[in-house]
Amino acid sequence: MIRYIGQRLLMMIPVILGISLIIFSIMDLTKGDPARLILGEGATLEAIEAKREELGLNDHFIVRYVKYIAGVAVGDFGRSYRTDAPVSEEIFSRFPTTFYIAFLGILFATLFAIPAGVISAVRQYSAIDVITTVVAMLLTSMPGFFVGMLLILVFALMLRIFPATGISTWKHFILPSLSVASVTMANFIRMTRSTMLEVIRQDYIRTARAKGASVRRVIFTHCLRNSLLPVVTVIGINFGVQLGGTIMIEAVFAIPGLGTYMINAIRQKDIPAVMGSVIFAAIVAGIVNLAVDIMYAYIDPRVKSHYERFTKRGRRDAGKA
Amino acid sequence: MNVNLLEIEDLRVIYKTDEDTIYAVNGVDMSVKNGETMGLVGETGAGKTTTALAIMKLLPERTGFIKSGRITLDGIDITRATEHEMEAIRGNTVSMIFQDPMTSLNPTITVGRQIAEVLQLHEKSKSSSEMARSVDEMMELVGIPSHRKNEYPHQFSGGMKQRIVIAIALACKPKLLIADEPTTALDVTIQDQVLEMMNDLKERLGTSMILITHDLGVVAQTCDTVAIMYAGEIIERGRVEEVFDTQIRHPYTSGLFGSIPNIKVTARRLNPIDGLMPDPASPPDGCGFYERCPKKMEMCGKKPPLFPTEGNGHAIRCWLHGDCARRGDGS
Amino acid sequence: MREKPRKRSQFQMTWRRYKKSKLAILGLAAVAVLFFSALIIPLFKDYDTAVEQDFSSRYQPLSAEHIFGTDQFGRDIFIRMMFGARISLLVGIATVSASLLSGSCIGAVAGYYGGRIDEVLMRIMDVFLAIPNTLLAISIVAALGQGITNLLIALAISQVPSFARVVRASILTVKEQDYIEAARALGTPSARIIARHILPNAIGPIIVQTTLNVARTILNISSLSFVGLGISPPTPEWGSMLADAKPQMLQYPHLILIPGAAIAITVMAINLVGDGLRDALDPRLRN
Amino acid sequence: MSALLETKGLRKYFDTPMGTLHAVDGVDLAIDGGRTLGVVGESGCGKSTLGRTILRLTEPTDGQVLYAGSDIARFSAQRMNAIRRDLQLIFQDPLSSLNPRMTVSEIIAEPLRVFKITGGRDEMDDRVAHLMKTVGLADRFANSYPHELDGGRRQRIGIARALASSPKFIVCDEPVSALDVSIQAQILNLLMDLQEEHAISYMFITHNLSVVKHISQEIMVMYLGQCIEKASSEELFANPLHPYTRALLAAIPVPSLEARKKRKGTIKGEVSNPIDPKPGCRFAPRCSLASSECAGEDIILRESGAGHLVACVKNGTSS
Repeated sequence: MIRYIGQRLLMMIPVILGISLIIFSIMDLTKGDPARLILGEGATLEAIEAKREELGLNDHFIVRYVKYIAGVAVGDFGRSYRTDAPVSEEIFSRFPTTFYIAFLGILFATLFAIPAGVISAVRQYSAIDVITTVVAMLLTSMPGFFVGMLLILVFALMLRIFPATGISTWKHFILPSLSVASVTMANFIRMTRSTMLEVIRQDYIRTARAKGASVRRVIFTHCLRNSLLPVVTVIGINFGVQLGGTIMIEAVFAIPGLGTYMINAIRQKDIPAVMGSVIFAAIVAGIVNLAVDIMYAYIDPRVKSHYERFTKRGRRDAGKA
Repeated sequence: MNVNLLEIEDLRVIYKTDEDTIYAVNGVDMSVKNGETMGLVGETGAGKTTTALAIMKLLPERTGFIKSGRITLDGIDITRATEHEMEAIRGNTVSMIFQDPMTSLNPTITVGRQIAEVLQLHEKSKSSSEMARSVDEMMELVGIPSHRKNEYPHQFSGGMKQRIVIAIALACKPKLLIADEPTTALDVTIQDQVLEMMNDLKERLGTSMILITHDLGVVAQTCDTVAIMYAGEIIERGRVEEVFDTQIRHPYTSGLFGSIPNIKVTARRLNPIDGLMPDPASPPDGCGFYERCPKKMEMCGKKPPLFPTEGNGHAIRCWLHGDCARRGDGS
Repeated sequence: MREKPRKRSQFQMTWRRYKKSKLAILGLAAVAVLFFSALIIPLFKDYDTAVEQDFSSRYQPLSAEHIFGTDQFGRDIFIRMMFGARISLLVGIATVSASLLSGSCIGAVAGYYGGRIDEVLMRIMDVFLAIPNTLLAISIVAALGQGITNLLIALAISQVPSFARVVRASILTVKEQDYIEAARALGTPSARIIARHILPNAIGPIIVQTTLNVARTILNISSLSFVGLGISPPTPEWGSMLADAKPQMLQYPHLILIPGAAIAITVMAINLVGDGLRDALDPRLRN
Repeated sequence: MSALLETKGLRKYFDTPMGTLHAVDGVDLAIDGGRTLGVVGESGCGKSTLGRTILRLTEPTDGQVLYAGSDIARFSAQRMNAIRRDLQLIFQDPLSSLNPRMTVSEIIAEPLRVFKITGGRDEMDDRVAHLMKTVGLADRFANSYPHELDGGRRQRIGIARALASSPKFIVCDEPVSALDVSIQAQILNLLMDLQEEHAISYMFITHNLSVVKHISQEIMVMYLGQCIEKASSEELFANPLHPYTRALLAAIPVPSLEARKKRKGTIKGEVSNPIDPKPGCRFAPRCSLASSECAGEDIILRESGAGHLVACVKNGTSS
């Protein structure tokens, strides 16, 4: 298992390299001179030229990229053009905010979606099933920021239960998390419902019924575990994505999280900040996905033995080389 | 007189779908005595599995319904039993084995726990160590070393999986075992091993069995009595000796025998039955086999032939034979 | 005597199955109405009325003259909604067509030839997929600058990988089928196998994915416009209308409810069509 | 007399994560014109791979496939496609082998189009109608789709398609095992009639020994990628020599009561897989006669009586 984790982590390196190359090239194409942005409109040409030299902006694209990657390899993500603070510090200071919102959002979504999906599958075509399906359909059709605005309108402006913006108390996290939940929930509900329906049709469920197990027992001991496997993956992937910054929702609630950081950096051509946050988001998403896969192995023994074979093949190949 | 463990009278089962109604079982009468093995033979869509699911009361909810008839198992009328009562009966008085061993076991639970589950459900008084001992015993009984109980289904071959399914079915020593094509998905040599083991266990535990199959060879090798199903009806039944060693058969049964390539007999051409089974959504008025029957008479298309509902002798549901022919003449 | 039934085309069969679902028909009707009205609106109202500001008639409530009232600049919301629909549908469909085209080429090559080509192409797609979709689109817009064309390019590029994946997966599924082997056993040339056997069977999931992606793109357009990186004011776009209306939403909730509902209804209608197609395109379902 | 189709030392290996799978491992066979060779074995013995390798639907790892004297295993793809007109295939699962988006007549017409056999539209229609009649498909199904028909009719479509190019050799891969008994017999009779009329050679792959006896003149028994016994049909059933063949025969449930009481000792264990097999007899682990002679070196097929080949060192030591 440890060998498998190691291999998976190693496999992330080329992906990260690829991502950084793509984003680096895109940022390079972006109009505007970072040196001028840093020094402001009034700066002299000499001063700008000196700054460019200092930032290494006059080097060839490849030289700059390689320098950057060399820095990342030793944990140096550079300094923000805007604030001159180390990018890694800025990211780490903003990450907890984003993490709380993403975690609470996914948690709310899961807590609601799994029971709803299970009930609507078990009671297929019932009123509950129809209502759940309609709610799921409605939620997938609404942009997250619009849900956020509706929540602000109702709970912050009209009812005044929760604050509309900021992050000072726990109350501030409720509405943003609910917005994250609404974006992801529909997907979870649909997934739970469809895998559950599929599992209910399986032969081993009939075998369990033939043993004399009650419907309730069959659902809890046989169906649930098997049907939640794909749902776990979907939840994991969504969590990974949300951890990278919930841009729109942070914008609605004016939350200084990773998403806001990223979008401001892009707007101001703050290349180190953009690069740092994108790479960070990719690493976080990769680690979450890996964690989900490992969890999967503990839920499904077939997957576990697949991983064991996977590493065995790795060893065989290593032996040949 | 021998007591009948299972008695089915005039069982009718329908499936209701959005478009139409499927008449799957149309008046089945049969009985199984204690310790006896009955072969239930027929082709796809004949209603064998539906009959079995009706006995288990496991017809698909919302679509499958027992329309009429009685199923008496060990003195209890199953058709009137509540779901709660059925839970106590299933796995305990009657168990069922399904066709495909590859999908009959839960992939995420160890085989030992899957065997233990049925014991937990029905033998609640047993202590956990007794339970564990019973699981070991069952595994050894079906020929799997008990140290493999902590393994998962995917670690076993098809034949081994079917052995585990059999262990689950027999764990509570049921009075009746329904085996739905238990060996169809297996290779011949494995089929042979599994059938022999089932026969052996059945005798040791004194279980009665309904063996559903399409293979007359399997019936000849394992069953005491046989019932042949066609289009939701039993068209012939009797002891295997009566059905196999005779020339007096239902035309469909003759057709079935003619269709099997027999390794003991050298014949160049087979004598199959032409045509197909009638559409179960609109069953014919007369005999279900009328369209395909080489010996059909005018009356066969109008009136369904009768069938003795009592007695266990060789019976044929055809206007050409026995009771039926006589009563047909009389009316 | 020849009384064999006439051949029913694939389209007829699909339509027969499609129309069984009431929701799918409802979705199709809604999409049709939206399309039609977005198409004909310029015949009745000048585009200028959607953008010209008139401070004498700000924040007017719903009335016969202004069905949905007017906004903070005195513009008729209904007219802006309709022109907004034009933009969303146009950009949505153009984006998806562009990414479908390039994505299918990549996916088809990878799926049909397999081996090393497949490996390389899919690794590249994986890298793109590892970047969050909106983030990729935002950075491309930032690089290219704002504007409808650039937005279109950005959204199209960010969708290429998902199309490549779907196309590749459905080709691989079909390629494994026995009837492809049967065609090969007949000595059918590759081009014919692709055209006659693989494409007609692989197209179902691709059509469904295309439909659902149009819906997703419309969401993305409004999201990007909302944070000011998509289509910028005064061009009537649903997302930027929401952003404009945000400060006054307590006093004038209809300013956010109407564009929000427009997005939700459009996206939902397209999703319903997609779901309907998913069920109707499966040839193994009878009738 | 030279055979219509012959293989010499045919091998097909697959790389798997566990090692190299010897799916077909050195098979020699010969089929004369208008005759049937039955290939029998249990799942995983490589019989289907053998059929596919002969037709070059998977490329052979090693060995020759001689058709009418020339080695088609060395043919270019283009030449191979041209010769496919003579070499056809019937599948086990009739539904999955028929393109669900094509009608019955389109499916049957496909080979006619590919090989450009017929000229105009009318000629094609006539030919399709004739083929449908030959395999016993009513005219009214011409515009139906495969999923609308039952299993027997679907298999008839598959047969008509294989027949369309007037082939000389057809690989029948378990063509009746997915069908009900009465339908099975209809299809077997059809295949035999077609052979008589058109002098086609069959390679009939099946796990069902009773079916194979019925249709083939010669039978080859496979175990884990190798041919372990080959003889004429009568000879094999009358005088099986390999312990595995005997076990197979003994395991068939016979639909008569005479065989009932005398249960023969069945073979123990289950088929493993031929991944990186060790030299020696592959059946030895399950064989009651196995001894040290059976391991160490490969057992070759040896003639034991006229035309009866068997790969067993114990051959003749017990009966």
